[in-house]
Amino acid sequence: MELKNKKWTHDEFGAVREEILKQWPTGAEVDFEEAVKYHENIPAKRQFAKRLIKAKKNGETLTQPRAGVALINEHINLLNFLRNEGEADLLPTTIDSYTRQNQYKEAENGIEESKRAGRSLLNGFPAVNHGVKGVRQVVESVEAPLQVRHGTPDARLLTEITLAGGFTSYEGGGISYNIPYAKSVSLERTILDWQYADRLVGLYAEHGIEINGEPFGPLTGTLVPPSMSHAIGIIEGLLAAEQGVKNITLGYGQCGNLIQDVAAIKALEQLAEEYFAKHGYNDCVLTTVFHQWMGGFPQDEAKAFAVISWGAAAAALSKATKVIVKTPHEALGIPTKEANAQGLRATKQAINMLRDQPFPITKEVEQEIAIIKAETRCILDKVFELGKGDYAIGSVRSFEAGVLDVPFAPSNYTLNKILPARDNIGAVRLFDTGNLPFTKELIDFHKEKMEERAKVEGRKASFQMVIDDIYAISKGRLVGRPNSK
Amino acid sequence: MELKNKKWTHDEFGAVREEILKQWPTGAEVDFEEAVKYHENIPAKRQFAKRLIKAKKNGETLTQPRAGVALINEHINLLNFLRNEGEADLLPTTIDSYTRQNQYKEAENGIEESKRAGRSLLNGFPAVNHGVKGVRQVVESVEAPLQVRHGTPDARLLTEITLAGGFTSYEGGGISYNIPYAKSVSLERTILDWQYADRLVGLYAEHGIEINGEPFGPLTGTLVPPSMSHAIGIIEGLLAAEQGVKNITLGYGQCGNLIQDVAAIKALEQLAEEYFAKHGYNDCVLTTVFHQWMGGFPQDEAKAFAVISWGAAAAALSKATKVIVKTPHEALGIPTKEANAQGLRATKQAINMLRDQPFPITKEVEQEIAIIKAETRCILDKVFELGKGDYAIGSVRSFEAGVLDVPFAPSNYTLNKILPARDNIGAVRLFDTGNLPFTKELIDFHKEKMEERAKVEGRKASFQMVIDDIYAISKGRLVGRPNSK
Amino acid sequence: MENKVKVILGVIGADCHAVGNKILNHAITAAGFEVANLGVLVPQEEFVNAAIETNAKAILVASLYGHGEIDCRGLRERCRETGIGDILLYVGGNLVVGKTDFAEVEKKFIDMGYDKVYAPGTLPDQVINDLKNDLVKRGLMSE
Amino acid sequence: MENKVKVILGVIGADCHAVGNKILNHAITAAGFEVANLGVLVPQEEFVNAAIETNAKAILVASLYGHGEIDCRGLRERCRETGIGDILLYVGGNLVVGKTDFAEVEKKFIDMGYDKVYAPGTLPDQVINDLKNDLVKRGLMSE
Ligand code: B12
Ligand code: B12
Repeated sequence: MELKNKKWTHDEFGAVREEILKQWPTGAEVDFEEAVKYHENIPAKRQFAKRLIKAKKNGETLTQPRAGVALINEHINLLNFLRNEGEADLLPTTIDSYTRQNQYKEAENGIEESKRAGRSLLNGFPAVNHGVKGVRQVVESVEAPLQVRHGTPDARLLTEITLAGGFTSYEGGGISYNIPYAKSVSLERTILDWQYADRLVGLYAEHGIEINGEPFGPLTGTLVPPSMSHAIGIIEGLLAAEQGVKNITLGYGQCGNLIQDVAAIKALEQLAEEYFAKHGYNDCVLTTVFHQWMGGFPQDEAKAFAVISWGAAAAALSKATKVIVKTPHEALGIPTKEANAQGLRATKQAINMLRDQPFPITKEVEQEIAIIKAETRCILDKVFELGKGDYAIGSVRSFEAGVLDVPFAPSNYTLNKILPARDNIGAVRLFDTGNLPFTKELIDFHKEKMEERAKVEGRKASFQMVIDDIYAISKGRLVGRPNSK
Repeated sequence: MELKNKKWTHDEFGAVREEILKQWPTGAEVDFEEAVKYHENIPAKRQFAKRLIKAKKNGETLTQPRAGVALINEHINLLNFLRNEGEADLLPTTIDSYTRQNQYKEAENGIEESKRAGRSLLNGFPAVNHGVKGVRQVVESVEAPLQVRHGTPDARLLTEITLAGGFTSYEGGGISYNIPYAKSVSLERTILDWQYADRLVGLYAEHGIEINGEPFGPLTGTLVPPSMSHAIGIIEGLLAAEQGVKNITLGYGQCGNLIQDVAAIKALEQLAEEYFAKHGYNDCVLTTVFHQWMGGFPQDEAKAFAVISWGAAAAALSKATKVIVKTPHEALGIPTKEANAQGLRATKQAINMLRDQPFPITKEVEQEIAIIKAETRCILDKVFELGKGDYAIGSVRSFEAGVLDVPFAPSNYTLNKILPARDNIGAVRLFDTGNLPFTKELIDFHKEKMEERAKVEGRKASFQMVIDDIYAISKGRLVGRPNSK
Repeated sequence: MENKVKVILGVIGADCHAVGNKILNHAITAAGFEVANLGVLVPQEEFVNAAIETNAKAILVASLYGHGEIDCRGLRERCRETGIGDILLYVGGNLVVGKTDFAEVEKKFIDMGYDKVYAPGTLPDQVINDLKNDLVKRGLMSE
Repeated sequence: MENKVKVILGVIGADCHAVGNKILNHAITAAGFEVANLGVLVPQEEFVNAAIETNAKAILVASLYGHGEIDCRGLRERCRETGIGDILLYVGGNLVVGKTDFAEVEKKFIDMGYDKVYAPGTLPDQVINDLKNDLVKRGLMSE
């Protein structure tokens, strides 16, 4: 099939579907009509989209953890624990890494080894292997809206099984689940495969079942400038909307400078409304998600709590619709359920203390919003141009050209030419703008900001500065200054 | 001796001193001349005043815990632990409650019981009982500037012993160590007794030994409006300056609304500079201390970490010179050294992540600064007026008249007429301004703010609202809304 | 006119924590009791004297600051010596130094002769409920 | 011209964590080694093949995502089978699922045949130091 940003026909979808459901025996359990009926009976309080809309209306910031283990009962216990002891508003099911790479045999092996070991040897829940029945056991045992969270380049079978299983929200996109997660899978391939997943969500929508979709905002989680993640998020949102997705949450990973973080969420909201309207997707409900710091964490739990709490504060002050929560174990390993609940409770406390405090839109915030919007527009409009009016084709060409570029990504399909570093007040800037289609003013702006910092530190901006910034938060700072400073 | 705000003569001081040093056998260990020599040999890095001045110059926010146990060696271990594992910049010695009430026999008993029990049965370090020699053991075993922190209405002997022992900073004042800490000790008495303590610091200053003094800013720690604690802090600062204290740190206990907290520190700095200059104390170095939330804490440690981290963030954003740190054990009991170090490390992480981020002085912050300054001036000028140009006498009369009034204080010497509560965005306002000498505009301002909240909550401002606010943070919120809201 | 049951309230020893005391005073009064609130920094004998003077049915002792273990010892004996050995004795707050397993603390204070021991953070409603139940049980109050 | 010592670097299994890999690559190269960086998502045989092809003296295996226990098993055997059984094998990252006592993890991987096992958060300098020492000890590099 040729890539273009166009809603798949029923025939196109049907033909691929037949193949997909054969990829693993559990595919046979999927019965779309029955699944629609199943969804019709899911009570409102377990519907993700409804909960988000309510939160948006009330100005709430909802909390959501990451969590998944190999076995069904353990997974149910984990989720209920996070609901009851962690006071989580929304729940996830994080999928294991074998499933993400479609290595279902390895996943099966992991299930068996986990049973023997009496603890999870998988880093997530292998939903394909557990099948629709297994997934429904989970869905029915948990009193909260549930989302699939993964990082799967080809998630077609996973989507079929988890949605038929009753999940009401689904994370991912053809760019954000490729570039940070894969090495040699072509973008053309993953965008096509994600059109399938989005089309499936669209099909449910056509049958009256509202499923929330969420592009993965943070990408590599490592000094990604807001304009790059915004551009990619909005493109993925538009591609999803074209396939019929009606309830979309756009994401952003905390950079750490409060002004930039607040501005980023505001800019994301405004840009998304603008581009969705411009391209005629007027019936989409848009919300935002703020990810607490996604880069390297401090190993010390007390310090990790400070990073978590600061992320919670920034999320609340930016008025994002939900926040994805880290845990005090982040630097070391998949958290115990207790550590996960601790991260959630710290976050809840911070959010609740700040929910009544509006953050003033100062001129600094306004300037930052303007910068982020200008940059994002440069990128988006160039993508559109390269694709000759098609964002899907434009994305492929833009990654080739370095118009879209994700720092530190493992994929061979991103040029890796841009180099981000913090400026003197900790905002993420570009010390090398690579091939980004920025105006001269914008390029100069980044240059100035980096020179300002370089001067303060008495050194030139170099790759060492980038490395220092990567380690900074885990070593207890925001800006990676040389030791003496 | 008759109370007036006038530097004690050497004779006045000497006469009282003779009595004081006889109050407990260890008083005999005090030899002022020898103590001055002892201080002359204290290296700069252990001098509190020097460290504060450096921090002020560099825009640092230093961390300081509270800590004290009954026995000398345990206390030394505790302090070194907080230095090494807690990365504390400044160290305290918190004095036990018997010593604070001059019950040295009970303190002796507590020391004995602690020796037998193998754990501290006292809630602090009984410095008087340990004497100059005991104190010096501590001072010489710890590589950081050390401060005495207590809450002692009559601290004269304690001051003599701890300063002769080599402490370089001293907390307290005649108002702030009476009203929140005592029931039936007259203000006249404690202001006189604190003139003694301040005069002693002044004597050291005259001999070239710079000792830092710090009025206790947070008072009852419970919804104290910034203008009241600022007025009292500035009065105590002025009284101390008159007795010769040259290095003064003024304090403020976090209220919880970020705008108000940032504004409070800025207003405190500006007002203090103004009033010190106005009254001719031009050679005082003034710094500020921000106390993390001093009211009731959540019992859950994860939630406590969020309160701590948020306090750290507010301290850093307000650029206070130092921050006094709470611990995850706060709601339950005196912290273990581990919990204390955790609070310190979380604070350090938050401060370091924010040190490069200046908080914009927005129009909201400016307005709040203006309000706090206007209120504080109303109070201070009335105190001056009632004292006919004497802040000491004025303070006594002002407490009688309710011009100075500390909410929830145990003392019979405060009218307890003002009733604070939070407004709709969580700033501490007055739901009853009692007898405060506010202008009509200021009174109306408070009324409006309370009505705004009352309207949102669909109830009248009442004592129940005050109670709800007192419990709010420990129950996970800032504003104590009725359940349904 | 109903005769209100009298209770004594205070914070023992060298302890100055006043906030909880004021709230308890407010809540217990609102619940229909007559509270003789001694405030903070109250020595043992003052509790006992006040109870005798007012013919109180219960003494509510608070200790927040950590010295509760030392301060509260012997209060029951003192009550016995003065002829009010049966009076209801409640104690609450942050009774010992440090974060401790509450079951241990409870046992310690029960052994000292207190009828009920409250964990940190206890809300007034619970105290009022217990007070009513205990007084009804003892026939000192009608349901 | 000095002949640089060759080492193989890669992230094993289905693991896509790339940041540490890029930094290690940069640092080890800067320290004078010739690094064949296989990047992320590297199967065992690719490590072994690359080592044989380039005549590398060490293989540095990273596993961050938690499946290290499953993925790393058998690599030493595979080396033996292909005639490079003596090659220096380092492994590091976040090797197992969950926060675990590192001593246990270390033992587990030493038993699997790895020469050195690194705790989470190890800095490049330490790796480079150890590499130099081990290679000098084996006579594969001059001091
Ligand atoms: C950034 C990040 C991501 C990014 C990665 C982007 C990318 N492509 O690189 C994204 C968001 C995509 C991601 C995804 C996932 N992640 Co991740 N991630 C992190 C995070 C926060 C930082 C990693 C990092 O870049 N650190 C900075 C670099 C410089 O340090 P480093 O990677 O630790 O490497 C250094 C050292 O470890 C050492 N080292 C590393 N390897 C080796 C090898 C040798 C031989 C030696 C000597 C030394 C050495 O040297 C390096 C340089 O100093 C860590 C947690 C943390 N550390 O704070 C979690 C973490 C590694 N991720 C984790 C997991 C589970 C996942 C996911 C499965 C998702 C999930 N369940 O949440 C997926 C994995 C998908 C997959 N197929 O691999 C877990 C692993 C858990 C465990 N082992 O028990 C961690 C620990 C978080 C956690 N506590 O749950 N992640
Ligand atoms: C505010 C506060 C202060 C203020 C008090 C102002 C004032 N005069 O009231 C100031 C700053 C002056 C202060 C001083 C000190 N404090 Co203080 N303080 C607190 C704090 C933060 C809140 C207390 C409070 O007001 N809570 C709100 C009210 C509504 O709740 P409450 O007091 O707990 O009371 C409720 C219940 O406990 C219960 N209850 C209480 N008593 C009783 C009695 C009965 C019979 C019943 C049934 C129920 C009951 O009902 C109340 C209403 O709900 C607590 C820690 C916390 N809880 O978060 C520490 C705390 C009580 N303080 C403590 C200490 C040690 C001190 C000091 C010695 C200083 C120091 N070393 O740091 C001095 C004491 C000086 C002295 N002589 O007493 C410790 C006690 C430690 C311990 N027990 O191991 C605590 C726990 C903090 C800590 N973890 O270190 N403190």
